[in-house]
Amino acid sequence: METPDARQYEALSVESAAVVRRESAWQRVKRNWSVRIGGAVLVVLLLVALIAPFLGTVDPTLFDAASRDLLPGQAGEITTLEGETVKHSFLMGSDSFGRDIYSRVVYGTRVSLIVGVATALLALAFGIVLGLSAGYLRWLDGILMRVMDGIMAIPAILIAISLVAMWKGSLLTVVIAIAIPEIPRVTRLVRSLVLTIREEPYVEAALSLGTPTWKIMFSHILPNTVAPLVVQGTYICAAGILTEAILSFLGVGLPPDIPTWGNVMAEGRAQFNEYPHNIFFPGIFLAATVLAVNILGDGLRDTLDPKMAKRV
Amino acid sequence: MNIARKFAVIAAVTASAAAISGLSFNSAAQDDAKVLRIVPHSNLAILDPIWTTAYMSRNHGYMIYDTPFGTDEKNQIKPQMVDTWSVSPDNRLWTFKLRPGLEFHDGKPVTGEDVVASIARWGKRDAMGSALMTFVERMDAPAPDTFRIFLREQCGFVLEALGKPSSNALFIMPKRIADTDAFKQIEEYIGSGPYIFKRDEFKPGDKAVYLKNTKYVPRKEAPSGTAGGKRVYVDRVEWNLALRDGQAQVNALQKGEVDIIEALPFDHYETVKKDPSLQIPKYSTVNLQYMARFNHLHKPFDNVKVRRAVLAAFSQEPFLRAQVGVKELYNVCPSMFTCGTPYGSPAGSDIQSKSNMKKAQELLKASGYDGTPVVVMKPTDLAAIQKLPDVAAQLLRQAGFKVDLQAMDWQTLVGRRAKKDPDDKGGWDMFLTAWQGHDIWNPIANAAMDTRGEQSGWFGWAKDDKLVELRNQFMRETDDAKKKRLADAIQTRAFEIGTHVPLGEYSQPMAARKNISGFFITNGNLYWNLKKN
Amino acid sequence: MYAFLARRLLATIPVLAIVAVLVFLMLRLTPGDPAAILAGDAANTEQIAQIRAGLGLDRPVPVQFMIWLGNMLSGDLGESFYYKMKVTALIGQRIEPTLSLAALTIAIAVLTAVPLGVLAAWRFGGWFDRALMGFAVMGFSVPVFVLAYILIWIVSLKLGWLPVQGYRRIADGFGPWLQHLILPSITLSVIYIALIARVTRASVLETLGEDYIRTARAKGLREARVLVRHALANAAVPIATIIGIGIALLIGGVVVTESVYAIPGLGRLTVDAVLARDFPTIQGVILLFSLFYVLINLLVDLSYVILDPRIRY
Amino acid sequence: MSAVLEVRDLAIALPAGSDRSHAVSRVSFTVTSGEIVCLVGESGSGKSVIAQGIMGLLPKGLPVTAGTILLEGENITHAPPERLRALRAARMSMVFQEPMTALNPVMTCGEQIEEVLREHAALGPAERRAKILAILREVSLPDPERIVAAYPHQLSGGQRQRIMIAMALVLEPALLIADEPTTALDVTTQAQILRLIADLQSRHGTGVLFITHDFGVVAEIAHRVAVLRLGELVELGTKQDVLTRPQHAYTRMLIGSVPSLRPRTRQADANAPVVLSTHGLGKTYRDRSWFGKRRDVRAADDVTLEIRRGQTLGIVGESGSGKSTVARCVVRLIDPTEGDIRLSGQDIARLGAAALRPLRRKVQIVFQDPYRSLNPRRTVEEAVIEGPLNYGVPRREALERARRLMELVRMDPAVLARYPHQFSGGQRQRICIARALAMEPELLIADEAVSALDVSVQAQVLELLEEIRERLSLAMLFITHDLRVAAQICDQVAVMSQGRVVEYGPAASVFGAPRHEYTRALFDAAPGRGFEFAAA
Repeated sequence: METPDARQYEALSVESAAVVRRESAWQRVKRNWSVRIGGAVLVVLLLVALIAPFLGTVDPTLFDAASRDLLPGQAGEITTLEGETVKHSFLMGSDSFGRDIYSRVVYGTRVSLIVGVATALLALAFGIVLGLSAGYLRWLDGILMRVMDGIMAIPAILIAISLVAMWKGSLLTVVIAIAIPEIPRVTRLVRSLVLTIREEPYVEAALSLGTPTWKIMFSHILPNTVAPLVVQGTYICAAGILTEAILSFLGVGLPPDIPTWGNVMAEGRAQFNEYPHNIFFPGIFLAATVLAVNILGDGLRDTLDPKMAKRV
Repeated sequence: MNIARKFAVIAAVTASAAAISGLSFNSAAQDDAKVLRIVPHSNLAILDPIWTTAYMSRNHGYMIYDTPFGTDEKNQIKPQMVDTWSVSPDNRLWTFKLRPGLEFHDGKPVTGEDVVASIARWGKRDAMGSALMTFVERMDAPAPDTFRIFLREQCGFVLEALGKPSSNALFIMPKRIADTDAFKQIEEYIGSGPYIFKRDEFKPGDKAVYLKNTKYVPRKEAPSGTAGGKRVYVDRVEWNLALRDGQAQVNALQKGEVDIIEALPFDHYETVKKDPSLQIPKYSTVNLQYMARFNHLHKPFDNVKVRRAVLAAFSQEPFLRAQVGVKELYNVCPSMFTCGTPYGSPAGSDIQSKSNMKKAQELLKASGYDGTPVVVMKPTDLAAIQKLPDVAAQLLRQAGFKVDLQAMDWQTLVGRRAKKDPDDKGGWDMFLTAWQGHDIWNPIANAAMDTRGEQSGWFGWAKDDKLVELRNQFMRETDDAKKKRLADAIQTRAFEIGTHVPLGEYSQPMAARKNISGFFITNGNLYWNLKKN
Repeated sequence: MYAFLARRLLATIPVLAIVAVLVFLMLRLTPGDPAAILAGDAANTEQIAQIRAGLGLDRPVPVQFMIWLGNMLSGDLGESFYYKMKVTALIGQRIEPTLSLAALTIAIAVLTAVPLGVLAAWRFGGWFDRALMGFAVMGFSVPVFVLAYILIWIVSLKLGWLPVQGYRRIADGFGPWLQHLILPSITLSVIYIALIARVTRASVLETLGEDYIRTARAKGLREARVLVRHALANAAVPIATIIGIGIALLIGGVVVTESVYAIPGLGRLTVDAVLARDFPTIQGVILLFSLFYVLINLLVDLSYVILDPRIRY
Repeated sequence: MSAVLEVRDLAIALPAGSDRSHAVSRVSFTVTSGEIVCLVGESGSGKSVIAQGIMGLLPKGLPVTAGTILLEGENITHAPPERLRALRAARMSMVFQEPMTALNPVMTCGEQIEEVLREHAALGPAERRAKILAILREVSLPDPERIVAAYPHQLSGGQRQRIMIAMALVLEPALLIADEPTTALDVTTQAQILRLIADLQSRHGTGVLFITHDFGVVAEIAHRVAVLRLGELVELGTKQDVLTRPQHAYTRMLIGSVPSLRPRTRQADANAPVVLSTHGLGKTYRDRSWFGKRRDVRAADDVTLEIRRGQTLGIVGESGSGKSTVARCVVRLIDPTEGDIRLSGQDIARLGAAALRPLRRKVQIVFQDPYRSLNPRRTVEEAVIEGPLNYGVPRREALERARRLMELVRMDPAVLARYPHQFSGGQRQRICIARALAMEPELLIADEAVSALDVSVQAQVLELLEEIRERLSLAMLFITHDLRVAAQICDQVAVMSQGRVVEYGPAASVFGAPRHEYTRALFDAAPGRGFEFAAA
């Protein structure tokens, strides 16, 4: 009886492994429609933010009482800082100061994007450090997580309101105030990831290979937390943009002369019935941005970290 | 289940269904015609109108307290609780007799002793009151219906002080309450005024309720300002303290959920005017004044030349147009005192009224201004003055200043303006505010003209001995013509040294449902004489 | 079980203590002077100093903390600087509107979101699923105040169905209460419908892939029963968790909603207190919210025992 | 004997983009009543897809594209969902592999059986209850009253599978499909369940389609055997024919890969130096909580073993016997609570992390799950050279070593640049072995290292391990639950049960003449023990 060549079948089982073979994460991300749409909208917004001065805008803080409450598309005039009065077409109308809402909305893109991204980065940076520490240094875990529980127990918006109200409202304070309540959430996520990943056989293998703890943390554990963290980051970013708007709306956000969507809406709300465009245009931009970030996040989640769906 | 109960259940279900669908909208409101629902201009927090100058507390005071004198719509002092009075020939002894029938809400009669105690407490808190107290030797109550004031020397503003219409008005409280330390808040709210405070229904930040004081005996005269008869035609007044969003206020008024909006946001003036179910009653002849105040302690506004450059830059029109917007609601007024009141005059105002941006730029160049940024504080939560700082910042920038516009809520601003520290330690250089006409209409009341440096009663701490001297003369003067001349001199000096910048006058519109009648000139927010049909 | 309960209740103490310290420090180490605010417009510096002393604010921060802590342990949250009222009394006045709003919101959200989420999972990838998920992302993205204005404008002003603002106590009748609350609750519930529907969908989707669903189908059960008794019942724990988180997050939404609809609840109280630097009130409200959060978490944990027999404490 | 199930030319498509167009194609077979047909195949052969196709439970992406399925003569290939639903449980039932996950964890067992009755039979509550108790008794569950109220997690794996079987058979269907029903069970439980299925089947005359990958099980239970390979039926015949006279090369290869239960005889050098010895090794897990009762779990107790150079010690036992705990203690992934572990004479049981580091090199481990043993974010190269780099080997040298090792484990060194997800399970296991060998260890621990692999791949990996042990004179600690595997690779065998070593000795004597009762039970339970497979 001839001896079947086992090796020939090993080749076969390699092929059948191809059924479950996964494309690289990046390929999957690139093919995902949510990522494509969300990403495209964000790229457009980023461009708008970058080239804001060249989009037919004027200085968003300039106002002219003669051009109060113009409807979208109306022409009016605006006085520059040098004292010159120039003709200007108010694409999205003007507010009750006589400021150009179009310019404010376009420039507001900058602030919103900065707030969103900075908040996410700040929360992630602190969350990663704290989460890694809690996950790896068991003696620190108890006390650190209790403090995190404490922060989580305080409603996020109240922390933000209190901090912004008490410090001087500036970009930095707003970002910090929005980021602080997010830190415990990131910390918990990182910690739980660390606790899961450190039980993975490949981490145990690294341990038996004599890999030092810090190296295990940075080359085995941290890279495997990236996907969920990127996803989490997008959600924080979206939440940050919204929270900034809410803070501005409540009057404890960035100084009102800084054009942010929240500020434009907060000022416009007093005349919502008569001049809904004051809220409408920044509202559209805000919703579109948050939507894009959320969609991007969902796409990333579906491709990078499908198990995360339940965590939201 | 018996038939009756079944019926009750069906009725209840139907009723609640109807209620939800919005058909029986006001079914819950009890006796709507007898309840006046008012949205005040701000939140009522402090119930002691002597302890604070807050206008909300003053308005609350007028609801439940009475005053010895009132100021009528022509700014004349008229007796209110006082029936008759006399002055000794040397002008040093004033004797007052109370009118009969005055009674506190706890049923006790109002006596001279109550008045004396109330004056004493008020004299420790109120600016004008404490000015009066520097003249007072002693007070007493020789009879239950009489009180007397003995002066060290003659004083020109005894009645003006006792009948002062605005904060802190002299509200008369029972002696036991008036004996409270002037720096502690009172804890019982018993007055002799036209309304009784319903304390158990008071919910700070939600609502305050006042019931008609059926035992109140109004004066015979027609109501005028804080003087005249305080007749009440409703059973109950409710202040809605929760409704603070301007749009929501107007929505509620249009839907009839409230009857009066005390301070209608300018943005909604046209809407309300156009709405046939609403009215904008005239209630004031005296306008409010906007004002920019310097901090005289620190750079750059410790330099008079810099301050005068600002005076030149701040023409009033841009402020008024941006903040008020509605032409019929504002007017340029070159006086530091309220235009249309006795001391209103353009004396010395050329630096501001006849100036322009070019002049301002030149003045600033000549002043030696070194580019120190000007910290302008901007409140974000007071619609009535919110836009002024932005205008100020833009004008200052155009004049050549560096400006640091810092936004904060009004409460923070109030806290911060009390700080004498320099900018880098949390201080400030300029804030903008609004005054009711009566609070600034003469040199004594006008706190911005107190130039005793760090002893001044008001933030900004202007220092000028010459002005202090002029003001002292004014206090002692009793002759009206001389007083007028002194007032002109004081204003001229104030413009010279740039104590502050008056930014024009406006009238704060009030909005009401058409079915409310009986509005009169109050120069404030007084809620008697109103009928609801 | 009781041991667990006792342990969890004990574990809330350090959390609340940390909240207390954090809040206290946050308030005392930031600028803003309650005394100056209280003193009013015309007060001078000396008067402000006097008020400050009267409030005990001139003492060192640790001393202030110990006093406050001592009072708090005896159930006294202190007296509001601003309103001159016991903070407990103040909270007592404001708690009903907030609880009503929160309860109605959660009720609307859960009753809408869970069925929607189950249906979306069942029709995974279909038009209903896409529509619901689209709505869910939108729900996350529209600021609650914008939604509020739009709803007021349409429902109250144009259609005239509901009042535009205000709150009626439930003691004044169920009808008016509901009438005033329904619009704010719908406004606020949108984001929670989005949140809960997403999680329900994801959890049910996951359970639908489980072996026991295959078993249930192999048993020839009706689809409805498979969905409810097998898929949803097993997805209940994450749904309960997210409802718990939702209730905790609700507080933030309540602040804004109460502002727009002029509802005199705890959210408004907090904003007002923050603006007035009314330290005792802020501390009291935040502690209350934290306690609430901790208790909700505890309730959620306890609900696991009912929802999943495998969980025993 | 009528055909209960007839499958003709069945083809089920795979979604576009898969590596082949059909999950199964041209599959035909029948199951007659009273007959057990075994469907055998390796992973990916399509055997479960056929089962789902018959039940009408195929996911949307896998449609039946050709052929017919007849259940008791009725064509159900494209029957409407309502009809299929009515047939399920009533005429055809299915039992699944994983009894833990196949039962709804939040419903009591009674409810889950009752559901079937409610759905398909018009019975009153009392009748339903009587029927439930009867079927529970029939599947030999003790104390049915208690079981009815119990949740699945409160039962053992075997009991759960009995519940599944009870649920499937309560309505006496004509066809029972059993999809790997014993794979997740311990060998002794497996034997009981197999016996139960055979019993019930013969008692009720049910036709059974039994799906498995395990030829031992086939030998134990089948009447007829169908062999699947990549979706195609390569061989169909009686048990005797297929197992002893396989016709197709693939079948021959598969059967040849089944390790024999007879231990391989190899002369072990009794004087080879001892690489590792444990003495009185114990590990107690302590469940501490503030108020709860303190519970101690003794995972390993008084384990005394030794491994000599060039020899393989096998630890055999069922799940929970403590065999992995011993392995992990030896690698010091966990800290033993008592006893000592001597590595080349030095006790490492209590060494601190720093002192342990130089010694870690000497002991390397290969884990069970090839999919989780490699960091998905690092290339094969990084994985293999990580250890040497940690011990100061220059990168170039480490790379060189990695290339040599790839050849040693019979893989192309070019794959070093790739990521783990590009490899099959068997290949990954080879990479893991290379990674361990890169450390030039003295002791290699294989913790169920071949359990997750298909039998053909398993044979190759075993062969590889054997070769490496020989070539490098490695000492090897081989943890397995599979007696056949142990018989093939071990010189010494330790049988563990409940944390203790119950029998320990040379493989030949343990397998030849087991002394301990437990060992004997274990051997008795080994499926197909009495069956002589065609030799490879």
